[in-house]
Amino acid sequence: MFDRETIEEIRSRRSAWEADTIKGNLKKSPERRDVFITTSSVPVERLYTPLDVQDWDYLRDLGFPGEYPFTRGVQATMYRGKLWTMRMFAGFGTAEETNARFKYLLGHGETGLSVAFDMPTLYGYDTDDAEAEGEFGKCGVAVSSLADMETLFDGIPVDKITTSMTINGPAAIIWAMYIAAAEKRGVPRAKLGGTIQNDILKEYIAQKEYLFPPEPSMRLVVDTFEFGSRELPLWNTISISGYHIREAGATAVQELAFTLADGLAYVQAALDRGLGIDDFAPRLSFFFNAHNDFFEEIAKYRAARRIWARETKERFGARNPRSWWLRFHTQTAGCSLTAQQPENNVVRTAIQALAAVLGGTQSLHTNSMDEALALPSETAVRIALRTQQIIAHESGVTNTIDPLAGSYFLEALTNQTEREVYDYFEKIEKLGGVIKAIERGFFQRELAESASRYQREIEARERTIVGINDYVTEEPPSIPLLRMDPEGERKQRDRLARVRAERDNEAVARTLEAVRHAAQGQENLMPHFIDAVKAYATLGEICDVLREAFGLYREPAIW
Amino acid sequence: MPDGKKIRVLIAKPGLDGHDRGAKVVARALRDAGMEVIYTGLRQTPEMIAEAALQEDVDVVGLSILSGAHMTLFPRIMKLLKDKGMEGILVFAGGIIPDEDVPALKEMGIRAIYGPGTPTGDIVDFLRQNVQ
Amino acid sequence: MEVATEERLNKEGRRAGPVLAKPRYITQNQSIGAKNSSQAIISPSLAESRELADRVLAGDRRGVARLISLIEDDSPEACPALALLYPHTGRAHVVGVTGAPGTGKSTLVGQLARESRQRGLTVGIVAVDPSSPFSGGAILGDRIRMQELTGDPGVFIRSMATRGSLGGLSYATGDAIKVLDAFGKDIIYVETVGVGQDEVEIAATAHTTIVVQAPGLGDDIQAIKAGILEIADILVVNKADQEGAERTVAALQLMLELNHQPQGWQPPIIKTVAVEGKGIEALSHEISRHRDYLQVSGRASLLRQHLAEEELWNIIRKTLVARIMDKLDRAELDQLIHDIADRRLDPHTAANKLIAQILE
Amino acid sequence: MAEERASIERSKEKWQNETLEPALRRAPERQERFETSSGIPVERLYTPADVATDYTGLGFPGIYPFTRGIQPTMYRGRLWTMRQYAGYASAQESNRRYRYLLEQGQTGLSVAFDLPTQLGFDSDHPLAEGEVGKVGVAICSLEDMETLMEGIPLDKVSVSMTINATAPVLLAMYEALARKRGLPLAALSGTIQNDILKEYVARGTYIFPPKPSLRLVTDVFRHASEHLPNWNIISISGYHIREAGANAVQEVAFTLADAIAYVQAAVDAGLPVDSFAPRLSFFFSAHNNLFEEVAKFRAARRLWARIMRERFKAQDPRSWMLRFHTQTAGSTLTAQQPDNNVVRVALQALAAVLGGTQSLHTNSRDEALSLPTEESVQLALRTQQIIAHESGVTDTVDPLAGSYFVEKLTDEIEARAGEYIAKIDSLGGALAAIQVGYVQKEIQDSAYIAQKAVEDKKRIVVGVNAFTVLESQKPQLLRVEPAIREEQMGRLRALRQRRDGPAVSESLARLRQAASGNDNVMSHLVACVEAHATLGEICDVLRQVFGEHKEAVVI
Repeated sequence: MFDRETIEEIRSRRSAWEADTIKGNLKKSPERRDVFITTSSVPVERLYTPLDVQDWDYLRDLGFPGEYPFTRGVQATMYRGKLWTMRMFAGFGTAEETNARFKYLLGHGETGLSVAFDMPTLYGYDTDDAEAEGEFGKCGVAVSSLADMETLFDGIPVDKITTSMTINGPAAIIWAMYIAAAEKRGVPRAKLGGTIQNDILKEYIAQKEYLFPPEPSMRLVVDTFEFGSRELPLWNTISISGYHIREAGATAVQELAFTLADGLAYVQAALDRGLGIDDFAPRLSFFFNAHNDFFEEIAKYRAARRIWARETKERFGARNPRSWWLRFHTQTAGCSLTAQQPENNVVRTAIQALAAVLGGTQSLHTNSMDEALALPSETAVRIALRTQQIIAHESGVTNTIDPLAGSYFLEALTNQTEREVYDYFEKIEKLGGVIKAIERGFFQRELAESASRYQREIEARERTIVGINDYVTEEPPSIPLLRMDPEGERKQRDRLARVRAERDNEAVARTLEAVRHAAQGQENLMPHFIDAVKAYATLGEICDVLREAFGLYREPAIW
Repeated sequence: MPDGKKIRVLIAKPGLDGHDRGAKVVARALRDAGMEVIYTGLRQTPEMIAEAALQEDVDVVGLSILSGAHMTLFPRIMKLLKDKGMEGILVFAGGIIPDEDVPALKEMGIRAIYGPGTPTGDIVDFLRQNVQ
Repeated sequence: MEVATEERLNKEGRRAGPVLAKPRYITQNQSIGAKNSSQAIISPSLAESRELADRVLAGDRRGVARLISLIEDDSPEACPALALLYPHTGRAHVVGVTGAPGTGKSTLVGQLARESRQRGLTVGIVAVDPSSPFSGGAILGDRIRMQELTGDPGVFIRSMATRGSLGGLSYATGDAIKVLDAFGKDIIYVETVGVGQDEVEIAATAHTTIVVQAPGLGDDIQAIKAGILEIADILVVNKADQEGAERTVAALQLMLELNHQPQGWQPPIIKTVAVEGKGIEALSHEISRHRDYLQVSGRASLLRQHLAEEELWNIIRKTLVARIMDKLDRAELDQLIHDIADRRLDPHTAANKLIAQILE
Repeated sequence: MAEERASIERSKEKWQNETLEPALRRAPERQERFETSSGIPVERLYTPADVATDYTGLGFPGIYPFTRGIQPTMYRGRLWTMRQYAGYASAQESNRRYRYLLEQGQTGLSVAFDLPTQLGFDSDHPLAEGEVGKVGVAICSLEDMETLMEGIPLDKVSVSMTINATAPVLLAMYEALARKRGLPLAALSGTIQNDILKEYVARGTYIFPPKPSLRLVTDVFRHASEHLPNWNIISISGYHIREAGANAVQEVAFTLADAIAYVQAAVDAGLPVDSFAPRLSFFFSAHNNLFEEVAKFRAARRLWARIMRERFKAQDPRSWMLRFHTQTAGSTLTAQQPDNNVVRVALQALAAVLGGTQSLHTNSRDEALSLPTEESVQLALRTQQIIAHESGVTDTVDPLAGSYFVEKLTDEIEARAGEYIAKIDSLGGALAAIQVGYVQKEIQDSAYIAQKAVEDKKRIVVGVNAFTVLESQKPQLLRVEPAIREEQMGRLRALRQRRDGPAVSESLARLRQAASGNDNVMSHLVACVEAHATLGEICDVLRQVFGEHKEAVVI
């Protein structure tokens, strides 16, 4: 941005500053640390000036919002046009309880729903399965059959809101239930908007909630791509998720590198199936974490957009600009919350949410302060939602696009993040791609290393976490926590029993058989899932069929 | 209300607190709503407020206080107004007044209490509806 | 002095215009204006009016306050009460204080009132502030400067809004002064709006008119040119401790010399620093001296006659306009206005036609 | 360079035609016009074409013009001072709170005084009824000051006192206390607000007319430059100006205009500029509009450096430095859903830190309801600690430098504030502008515009004009016992009986003499408080000599 002459002048003045001002000052009062690092342990310099971005080209590296390479955002007007979707992840206990929470959130100004499912559902088991013992409703809502899905969305206008569902292994089946429930209410599938997470690769890397081996899992994912591009043009068929990778201990760079690598692997798989890139790429979406390190996070989102645009355009030859867009949902970092002094979490969440917004997120979940203690209470959720609203309406940061662009520090950090992501790409390539790298435990090892380094830094007090290793207080937390309906599990079991008793069991057997047949062949499974759920075949029953057809996955032991 | 009748309001700041932003914003809003506002300034004693209300023959007295001295000063103002035969006057208050004090204040005849963030339109409407 | 009074009358005579030029105000009050004049004698609220007048005469401050409000609101009880009070008026000395905004009029009036109290006089104060031409509302802030007087039972302060009047006072100011006069106040200070444009009305209301100037408020000469100087019985340069005070005094002196009258009252120039109470005694002394002059020279009774005539015509004008507005057929009026605007009819002919119609 | 800018401009035009226009046709923006709180237009997009092409306006931290901060290493060297304003009820109660805060990791004290103390009335004055201990601690005598600071090492903790009209008296008490403890005065560090001009404009706690008030201010300057070398002799405060309704530009402009008046007054009184200018400090608000606030702090630093160097010809670089304390904006807190205030405060505090503040007070969430509880104060303090230790924003100096938007806003605020200062100069300086009500009028107009914007929902305040809820939960509030005044009166009575009456009278007589003449009153004040004359007695003497001020009528 500066001509040679100015750069030279800045350089010489900078040297003078170091000699005249800094040297003496450091002797008099040294800095707090010898080395300053980001949350991801990237070194941070004392001062950034135009010298740090001198090889940089505005038009090439930043450009304009809504245009390649989208560093400044995917929409031409960004939040001046439309604010991000405020989407609070919610779900616990029975479908009835979660339905009430959804209505509460919509009543308080939330603009999209986000469903959390309980552990048995995530693993494809019904509530009455022996494997589900003790897990009902703990970290999300239980959905075993179409009847549960109908209850979950009772009274909610599914044609007007968008729904995001955090589900991976059985994503296609849950999606089928959503489509079936909507169609039963007369809403055509083409009008449905929303997202299924459906990101199985990160399950192998981080979250570990997989059902089948990678290959058939990838096939299910591509089935949804194909089905979605034909029948549900408004649906995001995948949310390629860095969030859980980050929560598992990744650094910001790792989060980004591994997520984008996963994304590229999905694209490749779909191309291998014979899909045209511009048919499905516009419906890919991403999901990132917003962690503590404010500028590092913003740089991460900006780098992510630039890299994805370049890869889809240059590597895969996508023509539709929408295929180049990296659209993403963000959630503030659950792992940064502390059980100690839970109200401090409101502050953390606010700063993290701000980073997401300054990074140009398309939707956002803000964690509730009590999430390190229990499922969030209504009041806690409301404060979390208010956090977004205050940023949106009071802070003024939504009134211009990409307000931090040009900051020497941020641009340098963005460039650096991008470079390091490409270093990881290279490594993964060398290992033979994502699935090979998973099988060889590469990601798992990387994460374990980062996580233990972070922990070590906290224990050595190189890093201060307020209320954990400093500013500790005695008093126990005194915030009111959520209590679930103790009768919930019984109600859910009763409903499931009723479904099994009242449904046409012949139709169930027939549709399940069709699923089995399709699974063994090459056919797209989605239409068969929809038929089966409409007949009230349960999630567990369908997954059992698939488990038989696909087999189970066992993780390699990595140390 | 006859044609020529204007609502006259005394806006006063009892006590020693000098933050008059709220009082002045309310005064302007009432002015813009067509009322005549007598503004008496800072550091008014209860005696000064009651006497000014009398001389100005106001329909309404608005009190603004942020220091927390309301439970001492408001009862005295209300008593003085009554002593001077102005119990019919409409009194409202604004400022930092904890909810738990509100019942006692209403009990002594303060008709409305407006906390921070009250739209001035609410006050205007309230006065229009309640001044005979 | 005679000449000066004559001038006032002429000025006032020309001032008939603005009253007519405010049809909105008149329209707003037309019915009440009519009631005031025609129903005064047969008002059913006569008993109420009598009670009010009695309260004023008995020294009831709340009664005074109430009656002034009724006057301001053009309530039917006001006129009979004023009629009852009228024989008890005429004793107070009315001092008008005018000058541009920022000259320190309120502080000056506050200090003068305090000085009067120290001399054992009872004081009435009428402070006028402008009504908003948009909302009709007003913020009346003159009491701020007179805070410590509020507790003094010998002082009665009343704030008034102009309510559409343009001359620096409100239509009700004159009657409010009468109420305070009947109430027994020895001296009544009237502070005008001070917009600096058209402040001459005070001279048709007060016995002694003080024009306040202050240094550093822009072009001194401009204010003097506006003609306000000619109504001054006393000139005050307030904030005399500020830079430029001497220049203001010199400019005033020059203007006085240019305007020099060979005989009669010579307006003195008094320097004050009202916030510090400086020069107030001297000013107070000049007010007394002017009052004595009016008595001794016989100007007082002449002035009373002029003020009476002035007031009478004002009431007639106001009432007539109100009654004309009352009788007018709106549609017919609109048609006339239309015709005038389209040059089908000249305004003089139209006005004559209307008046003739109504006087029939 | 010029070529590059031109090429960016061309590309921008192309973008507008090909990308933006179709997007706007599909969906218009949320508002037709976007602007900051000061009415500065906020453009859709800032590019390199919007900012200066030379770097001299930025420079380097620790050197002129200090846009990037006054210390070369900023928060890498030392974090800002976390200083929670506190004080209520009796000296004893406040002392307990101070010790609590120091234990919680606070790094400086900030004393709030009650209104009678601020206005020079003892607790037993009739006007003090209902006010004693309400908005701060009541300090009537040296004894109270001793109780207030008991067990607190004055040579280790920096103490800030929010006191203005009676600042010289309270400073005298503090100094007398240090002498009593045998501490060298050079060991004392702290700040006395001592900013009387903004009292006439915004806060209303003045006693004397402006001229004698300014003389008291310069008396403090002179006294401190001779005896208290590490004391900040004034904290020129935009905070209250902002709270009274000013916008960001006005806050900078009116505060710096006040500062110019103080410097001029001191120079006129014969003090060499470099003898006191390094001890001037500032106090700003951190309001909602994040980037405007950051830009405001940066612009203020640059403006002040230029004013001091060019206008007052200061030679000492420390005279050019604008050091400031920040408090998050109390007026943005809502009584509705008080927990939302935690979020506001966090964002505002972040702005202060990104703007390079030297110390910070974060408001407690319940302050729109009453005095803050201990839990709320702790959370407010934790907010600062999280920003300091977890967010990473403290690890490099002036991280936003270079941002087209922030740099443009910085330039814009500097220019607009400069225009205001020129206007005030033309009116004869800050004092004259205050006396004619110019400053007050400007502020009130802004306050009214802001209020209307909220009522017309042009500005959203979460929980107030949007996203409201019916609230049932009432937070725990702190209340001051009404008995406080009785106790305080008892102590005063006892003191008046105990002390040496003739010595008190004599010291007050000397003070009267000094105040009537040109002597520096400070040493006389110290003598008065050492003789246990009370604050009220001292101020009565000064009132008799100086007179009292009446506010200007400006609405």
